Amino acid sequence: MADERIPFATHAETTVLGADEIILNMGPQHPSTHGVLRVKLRLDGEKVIGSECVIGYLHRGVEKIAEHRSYQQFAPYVDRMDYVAAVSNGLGYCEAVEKLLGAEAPLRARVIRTILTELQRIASHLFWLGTHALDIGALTPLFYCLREREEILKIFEKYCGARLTTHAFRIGGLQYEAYDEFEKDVERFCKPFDKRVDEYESLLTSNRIWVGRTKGIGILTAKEAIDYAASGPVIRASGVKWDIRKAMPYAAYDLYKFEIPVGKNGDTYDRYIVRMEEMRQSRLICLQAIENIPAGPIMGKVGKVLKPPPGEVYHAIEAPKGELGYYIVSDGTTQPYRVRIRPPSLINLEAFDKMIRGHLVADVVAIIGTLDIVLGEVDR
Amino acid sequence: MVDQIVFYFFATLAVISAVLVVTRRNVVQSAIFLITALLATAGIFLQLHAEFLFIVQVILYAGGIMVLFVFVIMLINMDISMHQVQFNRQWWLGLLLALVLGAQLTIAVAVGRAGLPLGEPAPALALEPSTQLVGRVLFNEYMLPFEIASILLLVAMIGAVVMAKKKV
Amino acid sequence: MQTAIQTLIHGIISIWVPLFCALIIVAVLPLCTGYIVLMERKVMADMQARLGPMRVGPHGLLQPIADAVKLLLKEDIIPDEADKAIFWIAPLISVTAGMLAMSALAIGPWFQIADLNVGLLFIVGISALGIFGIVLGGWSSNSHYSLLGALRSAAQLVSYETAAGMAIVGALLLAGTLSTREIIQTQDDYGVWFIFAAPIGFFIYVVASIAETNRAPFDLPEAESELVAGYMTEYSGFRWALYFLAEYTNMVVVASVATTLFLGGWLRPFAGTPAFHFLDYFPTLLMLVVGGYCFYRAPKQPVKVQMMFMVVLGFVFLLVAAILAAPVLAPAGSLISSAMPGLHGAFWFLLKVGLYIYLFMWLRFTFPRYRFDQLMRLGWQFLIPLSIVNVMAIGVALVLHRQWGWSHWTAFPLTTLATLAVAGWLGWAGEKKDKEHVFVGET
Amino acid sequence: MANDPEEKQPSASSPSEPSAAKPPAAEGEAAPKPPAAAPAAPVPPAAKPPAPPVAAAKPPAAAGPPKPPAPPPPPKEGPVALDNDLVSRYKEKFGPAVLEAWVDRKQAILVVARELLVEIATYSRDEEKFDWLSDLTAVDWPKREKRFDIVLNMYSFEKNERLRLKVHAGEDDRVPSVQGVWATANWEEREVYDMFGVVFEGHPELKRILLPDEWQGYPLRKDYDILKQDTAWVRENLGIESGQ
Repeated sequence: MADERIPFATHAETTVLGADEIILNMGPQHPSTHGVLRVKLRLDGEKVIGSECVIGYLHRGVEKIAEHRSYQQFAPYVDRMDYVAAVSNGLGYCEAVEKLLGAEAPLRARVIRTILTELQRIASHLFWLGTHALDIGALTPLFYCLREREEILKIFEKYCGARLTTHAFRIGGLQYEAYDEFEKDVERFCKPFDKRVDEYESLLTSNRIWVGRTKGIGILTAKEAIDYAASGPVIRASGVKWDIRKAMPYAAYDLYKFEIPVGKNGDTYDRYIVRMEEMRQSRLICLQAIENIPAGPIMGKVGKVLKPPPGEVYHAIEAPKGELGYYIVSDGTTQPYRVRIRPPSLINLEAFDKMIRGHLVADVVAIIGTLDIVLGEVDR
Repeated sequence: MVDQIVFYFFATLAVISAVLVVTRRNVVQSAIFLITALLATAGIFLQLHAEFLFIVQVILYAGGIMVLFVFVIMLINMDISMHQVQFNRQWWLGLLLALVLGAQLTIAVAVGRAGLPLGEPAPALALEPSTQLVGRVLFNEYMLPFEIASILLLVAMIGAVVMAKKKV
Repeated sequence: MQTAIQTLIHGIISIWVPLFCALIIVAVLPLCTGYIVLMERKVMADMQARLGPMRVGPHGLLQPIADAVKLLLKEDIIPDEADKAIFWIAPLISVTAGMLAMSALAIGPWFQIADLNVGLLFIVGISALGIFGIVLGGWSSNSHYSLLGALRSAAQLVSYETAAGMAIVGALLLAGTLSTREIIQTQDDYGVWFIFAAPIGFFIYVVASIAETNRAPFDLPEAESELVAGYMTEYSGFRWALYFLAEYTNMVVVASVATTLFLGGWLRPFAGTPAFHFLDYFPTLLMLVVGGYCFYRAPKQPVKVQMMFMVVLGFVFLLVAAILAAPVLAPAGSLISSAMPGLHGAFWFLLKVGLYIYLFMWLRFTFPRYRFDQLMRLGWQFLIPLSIVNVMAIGVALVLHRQWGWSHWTAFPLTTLATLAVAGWLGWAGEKKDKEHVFVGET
Repeated sequence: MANDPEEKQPSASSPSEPSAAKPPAAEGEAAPKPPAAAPAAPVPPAAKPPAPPVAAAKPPAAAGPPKPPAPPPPPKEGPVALDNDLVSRYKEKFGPAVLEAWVDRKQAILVVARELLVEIATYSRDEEKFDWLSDLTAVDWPKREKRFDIVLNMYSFEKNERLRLKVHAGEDDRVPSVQGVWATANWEEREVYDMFGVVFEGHPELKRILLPDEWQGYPLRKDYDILKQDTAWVRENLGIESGQ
């Protein structure tokens, strides 16, 4: 009878009267950890005093597979990493290999790539907003976001036949020509979209409870953000004005005008505002791009068998989650010698332990949501 | 006739659950039996049409104090307190004392029976609705004791807050 | 002979009618709960640009029956190490507390189980017992999550009960009596509902009642994202349905208390003024419209049997419309017209309760969830002081009106403004303190 | 490894001479190259100075190391010696520790000594303003005597430039951890340890990050076959016999 009836957490250092420090296991199967992330929270009552992230449940060894596939064969694997933003993964990989080859996609291909990547960014942010609001308790935004996201997925399906893991791009350019009413579809989506974003903002931005649950939660100062190499909306919300699309333009981003939203004090609310503004900017890019998609070939002179000269390249793009980098070493054969993928979700997650200290359990959920992590990319 | 049945039902319920409160090993079950005992006495008040007393008993005891009891029980790490030394081996001494006390009570009532102004028990329905009655009496004749009691409670509350404050 | 009939009727009225009403409550309430759940899912779907349950029966009308059957058939798991006895009794306590509280309520002038002269106090007291069901249920299922959920909900219920209690006291000052029937009577005599006399009391009661029934945005105890399902985590099958029934019964109880106390119970809006007597036709009109809609939708149903179902439903509504129309159209003074208050009273009461529950649902789908400490701070530092001030303000207004002869229209609005000012100050102070609290991350 | 060995011989013979003795053409070509980061893309001459081994002159007769290859494929770019002011600042600050410097696909690469990695890292973060460590990873060259390349990709907000530091490490060399310089290196070093088995000196808690803690073997090494698995762990924890 002795102690198998301990009603409190497992192996917690509980003293006689009540518990001093409880270890609460969140995940790997938990409604709000955005995938198979397991967090061991050390709690003092409700307040979090420490945490340890256990990852690797979704590790598929993508980098090992890369060394046994040819450059073209590896492209579909890249979509499976950040399965919420597959198109931008593909863009990153294809451009990295093109840099390795010293080749370049024709202008028409680059413009279409930019449009699809920006649409994917909007879709990824919509999915983030829906799940993030759902974690904090607002049930309605999820369905509005999914309704808009559905429109984008329809465009992807029309373009390349797949909704989620699209494998839309090829090394050197595009496989498929833009279907004929491509511009009309994109315009039909983008035109009313900013009123839709206003709709979400009317639900959340000035909502007292939403502000109460997000302002001042999970603060990451600019210095810490740089030290923890956060990237994407996480670092911009901390006040660092840096976006790879502006700093080192790739694809056709240098042709279009758009601003980079920057937050002030790096809390959950600022990250929310930054991402909402980013959606609006992406819409502007798409509208500018579909005005004139230049004519011309969609596939560069790259040839069937790709044998990049030996050497290495590191190419990074601004994925919705942050800087998605590809470090590819080639040894002159048709198979990459080493492919290293810099996962923005994993590196943003490093700052998680610092951000949740001193908060309550309910905030942990909000902070996981605001980091916008996808476990496929964290575990690779 | 129905009144008799109802009364005896509540009375036996109260007695049984009172005994069970003491004999149960599991502290939560004894708490539940304590609640049933209190509710049974409340039932008897209701049966006597003293509605105000009934609802005060329910709110105060069952709704207020017992919630506190159950709250504290949940916080205590139950199974460790299980091992504390149980001194219920002297239950026979307890029983003896109880019997002695019972005897004294019955004797006192029997002797004093003549002296007590126990008039004919008023029929139940004759009583005026008790809430207004209690209210009027409480705030007219017994104004002062009411104020003293409220100040006492206030002091107790502030004391509790101060004690808890240190820990937070 | 006369007296024999008299005693017979008296016997019937005093014993059998309440018994009959009690039977209705126990039988009809689970069905009502099912249809409230359906209404909630439909309203939620409507707010989220989707359709909600459409498959079971026309427009999902048979969904509650399907849910009930599913819950009955579901396997009823009792976690090992759980305290079987308490695990079994906890949901029962919750449900009985909910249903018992219904007994003192007056649905219409006829339909009331017991007219206690401590009516309202009885309801508040009994529904307070519901806490035991939650607390014991959470504790006895011996899992960490449900224990945390149980602790949280107990703390939440206890603190918001005080706020709700004080808000009720505010309104009782106006009514001067505790019995539900007399409260509505005084509102009828004054000709004004207490919501207009004590609007802040009504606001406090709305917020407190949402928190008391664990509804969003205060649904901390079973906040899916953190504690999985709070105290209900380990319950499944019919036991879980009992908790669900208890939650919705509490919602109905709280809505009826609000209607009785603030929205003039079974009184028709502008009951007194003859100019608005055309409102008597409103119930029949509403029923006709709903019946018409059923007929309109009938041919559109995919399956023949659903079409039949809709047609039958249309007729039911038409029948109800006829019943409600009869007392209005019948010549005054005849037996039928005497049924006027009973039928129409029940209609208006249920309409108000329905609107109040709709307000619950509306808030649930627009607001995110409060964090536990914010919820506690709102309860203790904003609502309870405000409700105490509200009670004092109404006391002052009554003194002004009765002793110093101020008219209604000056005394009450003045005090309401005073309480509003206090509310503003409390809110501002809370906000300021929130600011300092904001940078908790630094610790 | 489709490299044909004989083509490698001629170039392998030149590793011993210092890189300065490169054919003048390369020299001329490299010198006027604009600052490292964004040089115009002159097609550098194919001759690439092979990365000379750090310490002893590697016996040229070794089995034709398939190291970043020297075969001069005619038109394509390949790594080319780099000699701009950035490299010179590093050289004059750390002298011999900066072993090589070359440009590959318009990206500057510095190969540095393993011992001074932390100093060089702090220097590049503070003086050179490379305050953002975008990536830390490793590449396994089993044939080479110092088989692992630890690669640090850095980025500077101010100069909007990227720089790559490379360190050669042998099988059981202990690489100093840069976790003190950039806090982000913590999990990346744990991943390199998890996948390659490189031990980082001074890392607060160096344990596996993706694979289970008791897993034997380091998957991303070249000799770790793709179908190979720690069957002991799999049998014990998952209870399935076959690897797949």
